[in-house]
Amino acid sequence: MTLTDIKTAPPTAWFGIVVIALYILVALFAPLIAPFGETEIVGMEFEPWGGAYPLGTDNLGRDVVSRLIWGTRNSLGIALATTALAFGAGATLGLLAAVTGGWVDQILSRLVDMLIAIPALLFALLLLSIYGTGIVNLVIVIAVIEATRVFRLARAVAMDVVVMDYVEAARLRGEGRGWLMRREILPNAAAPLIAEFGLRFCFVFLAISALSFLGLGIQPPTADLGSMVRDNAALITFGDITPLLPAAAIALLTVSINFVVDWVLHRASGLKD
Amino acid sequence: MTFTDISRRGFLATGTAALALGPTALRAQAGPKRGGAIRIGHSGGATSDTIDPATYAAGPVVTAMLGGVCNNLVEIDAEGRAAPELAESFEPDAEARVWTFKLRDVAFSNGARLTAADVIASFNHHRGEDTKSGAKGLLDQVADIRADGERVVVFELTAGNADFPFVAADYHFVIMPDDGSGRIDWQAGIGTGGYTLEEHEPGVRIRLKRRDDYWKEDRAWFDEVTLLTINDPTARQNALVTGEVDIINGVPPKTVHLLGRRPGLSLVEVTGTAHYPFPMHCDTAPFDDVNVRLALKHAIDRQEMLDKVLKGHGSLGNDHPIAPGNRFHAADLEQRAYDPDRAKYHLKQAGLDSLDVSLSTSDAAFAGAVDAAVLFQESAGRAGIRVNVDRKPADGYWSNVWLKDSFAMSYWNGRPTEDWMFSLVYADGAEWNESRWSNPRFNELLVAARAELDEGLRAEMYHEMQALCRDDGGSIIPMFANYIDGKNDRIAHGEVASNRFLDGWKVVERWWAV
Amino acid sequence: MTDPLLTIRDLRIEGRQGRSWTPIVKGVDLELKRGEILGLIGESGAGKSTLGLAAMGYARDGTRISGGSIDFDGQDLMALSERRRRGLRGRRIAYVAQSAVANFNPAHRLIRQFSEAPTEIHRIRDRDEAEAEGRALYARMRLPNPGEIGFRYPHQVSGGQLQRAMTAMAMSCRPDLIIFDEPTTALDVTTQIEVLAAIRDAVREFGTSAIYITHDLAVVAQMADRIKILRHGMEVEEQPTRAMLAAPREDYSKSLWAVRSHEAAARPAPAEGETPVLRLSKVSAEYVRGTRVLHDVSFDIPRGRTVAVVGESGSGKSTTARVLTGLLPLSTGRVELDGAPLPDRLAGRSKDQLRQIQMIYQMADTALNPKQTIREIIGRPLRFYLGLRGAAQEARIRELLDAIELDPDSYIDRLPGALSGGQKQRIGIARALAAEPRLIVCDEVTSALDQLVADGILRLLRRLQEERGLSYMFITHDLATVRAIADHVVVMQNGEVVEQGPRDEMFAPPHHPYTETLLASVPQMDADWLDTALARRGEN
Amino acid sequence: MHPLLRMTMQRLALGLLTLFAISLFIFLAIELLPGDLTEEILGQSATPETVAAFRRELGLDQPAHLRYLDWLGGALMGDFGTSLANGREIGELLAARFGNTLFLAAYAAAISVPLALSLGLLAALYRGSWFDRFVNVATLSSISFPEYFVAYILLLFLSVKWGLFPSIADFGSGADLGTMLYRTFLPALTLVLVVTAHMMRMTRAAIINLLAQPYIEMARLKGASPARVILRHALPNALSPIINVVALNLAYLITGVVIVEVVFVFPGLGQLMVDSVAKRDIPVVQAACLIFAGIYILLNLAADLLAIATNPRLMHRK
Repeated sequence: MTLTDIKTAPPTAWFGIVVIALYILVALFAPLIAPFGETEIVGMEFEPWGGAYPLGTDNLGRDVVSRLIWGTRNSLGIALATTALAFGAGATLGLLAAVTGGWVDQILSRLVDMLIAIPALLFALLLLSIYGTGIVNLVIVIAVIEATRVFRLARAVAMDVVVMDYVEAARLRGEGRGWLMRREILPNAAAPLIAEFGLRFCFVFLAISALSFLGLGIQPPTADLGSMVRDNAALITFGDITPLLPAAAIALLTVSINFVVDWVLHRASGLKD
Repeated sequence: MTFTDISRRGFLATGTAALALGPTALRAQAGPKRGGAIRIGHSGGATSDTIDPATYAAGPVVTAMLGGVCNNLVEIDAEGRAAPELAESFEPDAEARVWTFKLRDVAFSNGARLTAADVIASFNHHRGEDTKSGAKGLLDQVADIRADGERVVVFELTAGNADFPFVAADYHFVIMPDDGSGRIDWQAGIGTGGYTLEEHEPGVRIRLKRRDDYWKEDRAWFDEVTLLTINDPTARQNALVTGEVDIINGVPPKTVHLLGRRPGLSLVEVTGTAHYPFPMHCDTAPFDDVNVRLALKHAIDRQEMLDKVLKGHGSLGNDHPIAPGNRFHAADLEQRAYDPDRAKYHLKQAGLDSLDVSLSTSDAAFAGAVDAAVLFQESAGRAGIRVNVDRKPADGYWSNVWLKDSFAMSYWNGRPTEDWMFSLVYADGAEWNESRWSNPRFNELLVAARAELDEGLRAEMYHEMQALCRDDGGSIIPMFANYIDGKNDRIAHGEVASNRFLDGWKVVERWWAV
Repeated sequence: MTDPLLTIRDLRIEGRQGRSWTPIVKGVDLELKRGEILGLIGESGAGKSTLGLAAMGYARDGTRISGGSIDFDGQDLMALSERRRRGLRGRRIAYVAQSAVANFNPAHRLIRQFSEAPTEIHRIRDRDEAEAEGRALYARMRLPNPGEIGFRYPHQVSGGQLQRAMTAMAMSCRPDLIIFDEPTTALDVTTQIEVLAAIRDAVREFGTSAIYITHDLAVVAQMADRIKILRHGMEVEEQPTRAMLAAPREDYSKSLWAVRSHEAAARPAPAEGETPVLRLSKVSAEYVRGTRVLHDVSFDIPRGRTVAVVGESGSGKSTTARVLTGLLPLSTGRVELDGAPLPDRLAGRSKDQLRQIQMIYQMADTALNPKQTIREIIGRPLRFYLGLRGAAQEARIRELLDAIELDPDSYIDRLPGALSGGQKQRIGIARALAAEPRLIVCDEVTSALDQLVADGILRLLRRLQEERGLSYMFITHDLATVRAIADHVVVMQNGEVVEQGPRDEMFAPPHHPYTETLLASVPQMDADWLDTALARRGEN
Repeated sequence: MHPLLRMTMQRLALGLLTLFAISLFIFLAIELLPGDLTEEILGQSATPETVAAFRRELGLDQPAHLRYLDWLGGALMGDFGTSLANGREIGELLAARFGNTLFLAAYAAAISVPLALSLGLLAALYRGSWFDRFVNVATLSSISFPEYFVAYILLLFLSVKWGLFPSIADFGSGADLGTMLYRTFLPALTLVLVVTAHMMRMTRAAIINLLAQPYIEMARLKGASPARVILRHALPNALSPIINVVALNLAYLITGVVIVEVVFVFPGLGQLMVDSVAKRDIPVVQAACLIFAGIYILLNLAADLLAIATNPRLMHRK
């Protein structure tokens, strides 16, 4: 993707890119931007909007703006790490299966079939119950689950590339598996994989927040957008919209990513309508 | 608002108190009447629930079985006293070691008459090698149970216990019929209570139907009661707000102020015995130094914690487990307050400049435990004590963290008597002595007070024990939580018992529809 | 009936590139009388298909008709509403596309697709009527089993038959005008002749006007009354067919004529007893156990010579290439490289053995990794086989680009996407040359290219062969290509070699019957060739 | 039909193998869980003696491999055993829950599948129009919100504020269909919002992907209207990916709705499984997992068979 590509992007994609960039900036510079610390108690609980606390304080008297900023940083970081891990593993194995074929492909594919047949959320629940609910475990467990989906896509995309003559040419040259995967197939499978990365990221984001909802996700006092919604969801019944804010933050990011993904996929499909 | 000066009786707080002058309250005073099919949204139900008394835990099963389908020998009344239920009367001997219970002549829902054999089978269900009962420990003090004719049961204890009737009121000890072989057939769900069990879908719903021939004439008013398991606090609250259910237990503290303000709804709030200890292992450094324990006890801001974690719906704790509602609560014991300087002073006494401790916590301990830990971290920080909040998995918290980590958070629903509470958690060698505290004077007093039948003397003894706990004990007990239930105006009730939620889990029997 | 059926004046069509529009057709005039067939000739990119579609008032997505007028039977197509134009399409103007396989909807039976236009879209016939007509047209198009074939799905019918079924479909509403867009290009020569005959008969029978678009002069010569040559979206010249064949006026037209007759000079046969670069002895192979695709194939590829392997699709040409490159293990027989046996599996071959045999592919598009620059593509074998890096590698890349007649400075950093088809094919050649091989396997390397471009590639290959002493195994189905490059010809059918020998002997009688059919099916630059060829077939 | 039948048999056999692998996997996973059923049920009140007694009663003192083989033997005979926690027949325990889950899934599917397909087709037909954009942005947003959040918002407006629908979905036993539909409307609607977007987008994409196909152009050149092009020419060829995504979403409706069950207090299979994991009730987890996995495998198989049945290339060999 070059700069000129971005220039010709439709407004929705532009919107998405700008929003994502903003989130990344907020995440990177959270310590500088956030007025208060992540768990710092600065005032009374549930202070109203305005004044020193533009969005008020939460149930413990922590500044909501600061919590949102830290929450963005944590959620983004964790989701990103998870997605990256899922991709590292899933894409590598997917490409390997496509390039190698034979029993390697069979074993990997059957294993993935099995794992996919277990509902993701319940699977996560099971694994998190086994290994405990730390952030590291959360990242690994979701990464494993998502990796199975990435594997399928990577394998399918790579299968389309593997039949290309230039891959055969490289094989005939005597190139090793690593070269085939890295240099011949990966660059040509990149567009759908990048798009998938965006989608997977959204799934991971939502999955973590769903697990937080069930009490197995990110544990307090770590600020996290998903658990912030859950913590204060009961307020919604009484017309307090503060819990909407982290949910809106989640939705805004996922919508933006989806816009960009749409555009990437559209470009990759070569459809011009 | 503080609750330190409330009477030991059940305390009806804001919600109902505020509405006491309203029309609903007036109607409520018109007296109970029969009828109505009501629904209760209840927390704590699970698909694994059974109606086996051995595995009872707080949840809809207990509310249904204890308060609806079955009776105990003894019940705890709204005044916090042990009142005869299936027992017509009970008498101790002079040492409070042998207790004789005379039974009423009442019928089970299958028509059989209650006999001593049923009582013995019901208690034996929790005794012996093979029982899996959570109440097994409670009956370790029972050396023998025997019948003295059809309607008399004699409990022979290993040592005197003036509070034994309270033990008999424990929710595990519901009386079910003997199947002829000395065991109870709990699957049948038969009891002497005001309702019959019509349907039990574990973790989903329990349906009870009124028995016309119930032996208590002024109890069990509803025609039909459905207990729905609603574990999500928000869903439970919504169910009450939308009229799906008439009563819920465990209103989430976060929104209790909002819920109470809604027209047509009211809160039923009592200061109970539930408390949140932070036990420190007294045999483990640095907590083996009483000055370190005192430093930590002074480094916690109880009022802030009560305000923020319980939204004020509770009362301050004084580092001992005896609730304001207990009979021998030491109300005149000086309330410990947040004092960073005192904390620093005690640190110095312990020869320390600063202190780093790790506090294990999880919301499995109690709702808001992690928040409480964070608050403690903040307040202790100002006293020069760094508290590292160590979050543990909720799953397996009670088996892997509690009793094992040297500084962890815990939860006790409390017990109706001082002796019970102290014996269970603070006595030397008690299985659940979570702070591994061993104070010879305390243990001496515990045994003496147990068998003492003179109320005045007992009060003195328990007073001293509370002071010992407070100044030497290993647990920080920052607060007692209120039991907060919610109900709509269709439902009325009399005086509410302060042990546990829902009128001591007797809502089904005691409340009525207007 | 003297007024023209179709009159196009100064037609301009543009295609979108990013946000701007670039011209594709730049002011073309065209006139077609009733019953007349106009041949439209040009290389790819000349704008012939775009023009053909415009005659239906249709512009593809991403293109637009920006000027000029299209008058069909007195109606200005540009002025009509889209709805009215739809009413003409399929009913009065029909279209026959290049690939029938791709243009038949795989989800519906043939007869259903035949009758869709007359019954469901234009509602001019009822279903029974339409289907009866379909059977009649199938018979006229000489389809086997005309009563039954309509109930098949497209994938159940062969390519040549589908092409005829599509022509029948175009005629389902008895249109006044049919646009034939390269209808036989994708077919084998032996099939092509039948399709051509069927199309011509049907068009004549109904007196339908037609525009026949193709890049093959010999084909258009059989079909058209007049021929118009297009280049870069503009008309080069237009003449009646015979006049055009006899005397093309413009240089461009003449160059098209010239490549048809290109023939390589004969070279002496290799010395007796010389070890061939490659020898296949009684090679058999199978994809699925038990079903042989190659039977006892034996031939030699001498040093510095070109062996053409010809045959129709399915004859085993490409399979032979897969066996000798090691992609498909042989089941019996042996392959020798320079007299030494070659391990039959790719994994068993040494780097040097791999280097000796290189391959050039038919589809240059898929043969070059679109994400690698020319430098990377050519540089890799240099580094892989010869260990060249840095400046030495760079110098060799530039040398190779010079050798394939591309300017190193302007091409070395490009991606394949920025090259034309011929240029891509040249890069493929450079990549093969970089390995300094003994033998290059060329798999239909010119069949996807326009004739002039293909001719350039053939000449380049020939020059490189002479400069570097290379051997080629040249897989093709096009006998003109064979004539232009081969020293030795191997004819294959159904996985067997049916005949082989020096090129000139192979083109002179007597022939093996199969070779005879192949030769007879190649269209000639003679307006009467189709008639004579059909007549001769009838005799056999 | 014969190759189809053979494929079905092969896939079923493979499915059974997968189920076996899953059962082993789950069993081992739960074996690794800290604590077991007895400790979980007894909770804070567990003592070594009571735990040991409880284990003896349930046979948990047997070695793990024996318990697995025992379970497997029973499962092969169609007997999934009894719940460790409450001693009830698992078959009976699951049947009611599974029935509820299926009902909710069918309810949501009956609304979302036709809705998604028609929206997808319309969006493809009017691609690039304001309608297309609007539907696109709307569906994108609806999949961008966390599921529980959608649920709470619906609950707030449709139940708490306007009182149109009940906030908890439990319909008791013996309710009539109308009551069931009414009481489960909110969870069904939540699910509809969640799955419709996915199916709709896939339908649209599958159709648009085909629009570059030559036979689509051929249809246009025959004079077919845009609607005919989409419905008659693109749709039949896009069925395979559409069926696939519908199957995936149906599987999700059955297996992935724990959160909706929690929010609306719906007694479905997901809640049962979550409870059982927490309580280490291995036989129930096993059985629930196998049902979920079996559903997934069967739906996938059904999707593949349907895709074959609608694809003449695979249905009618040469």
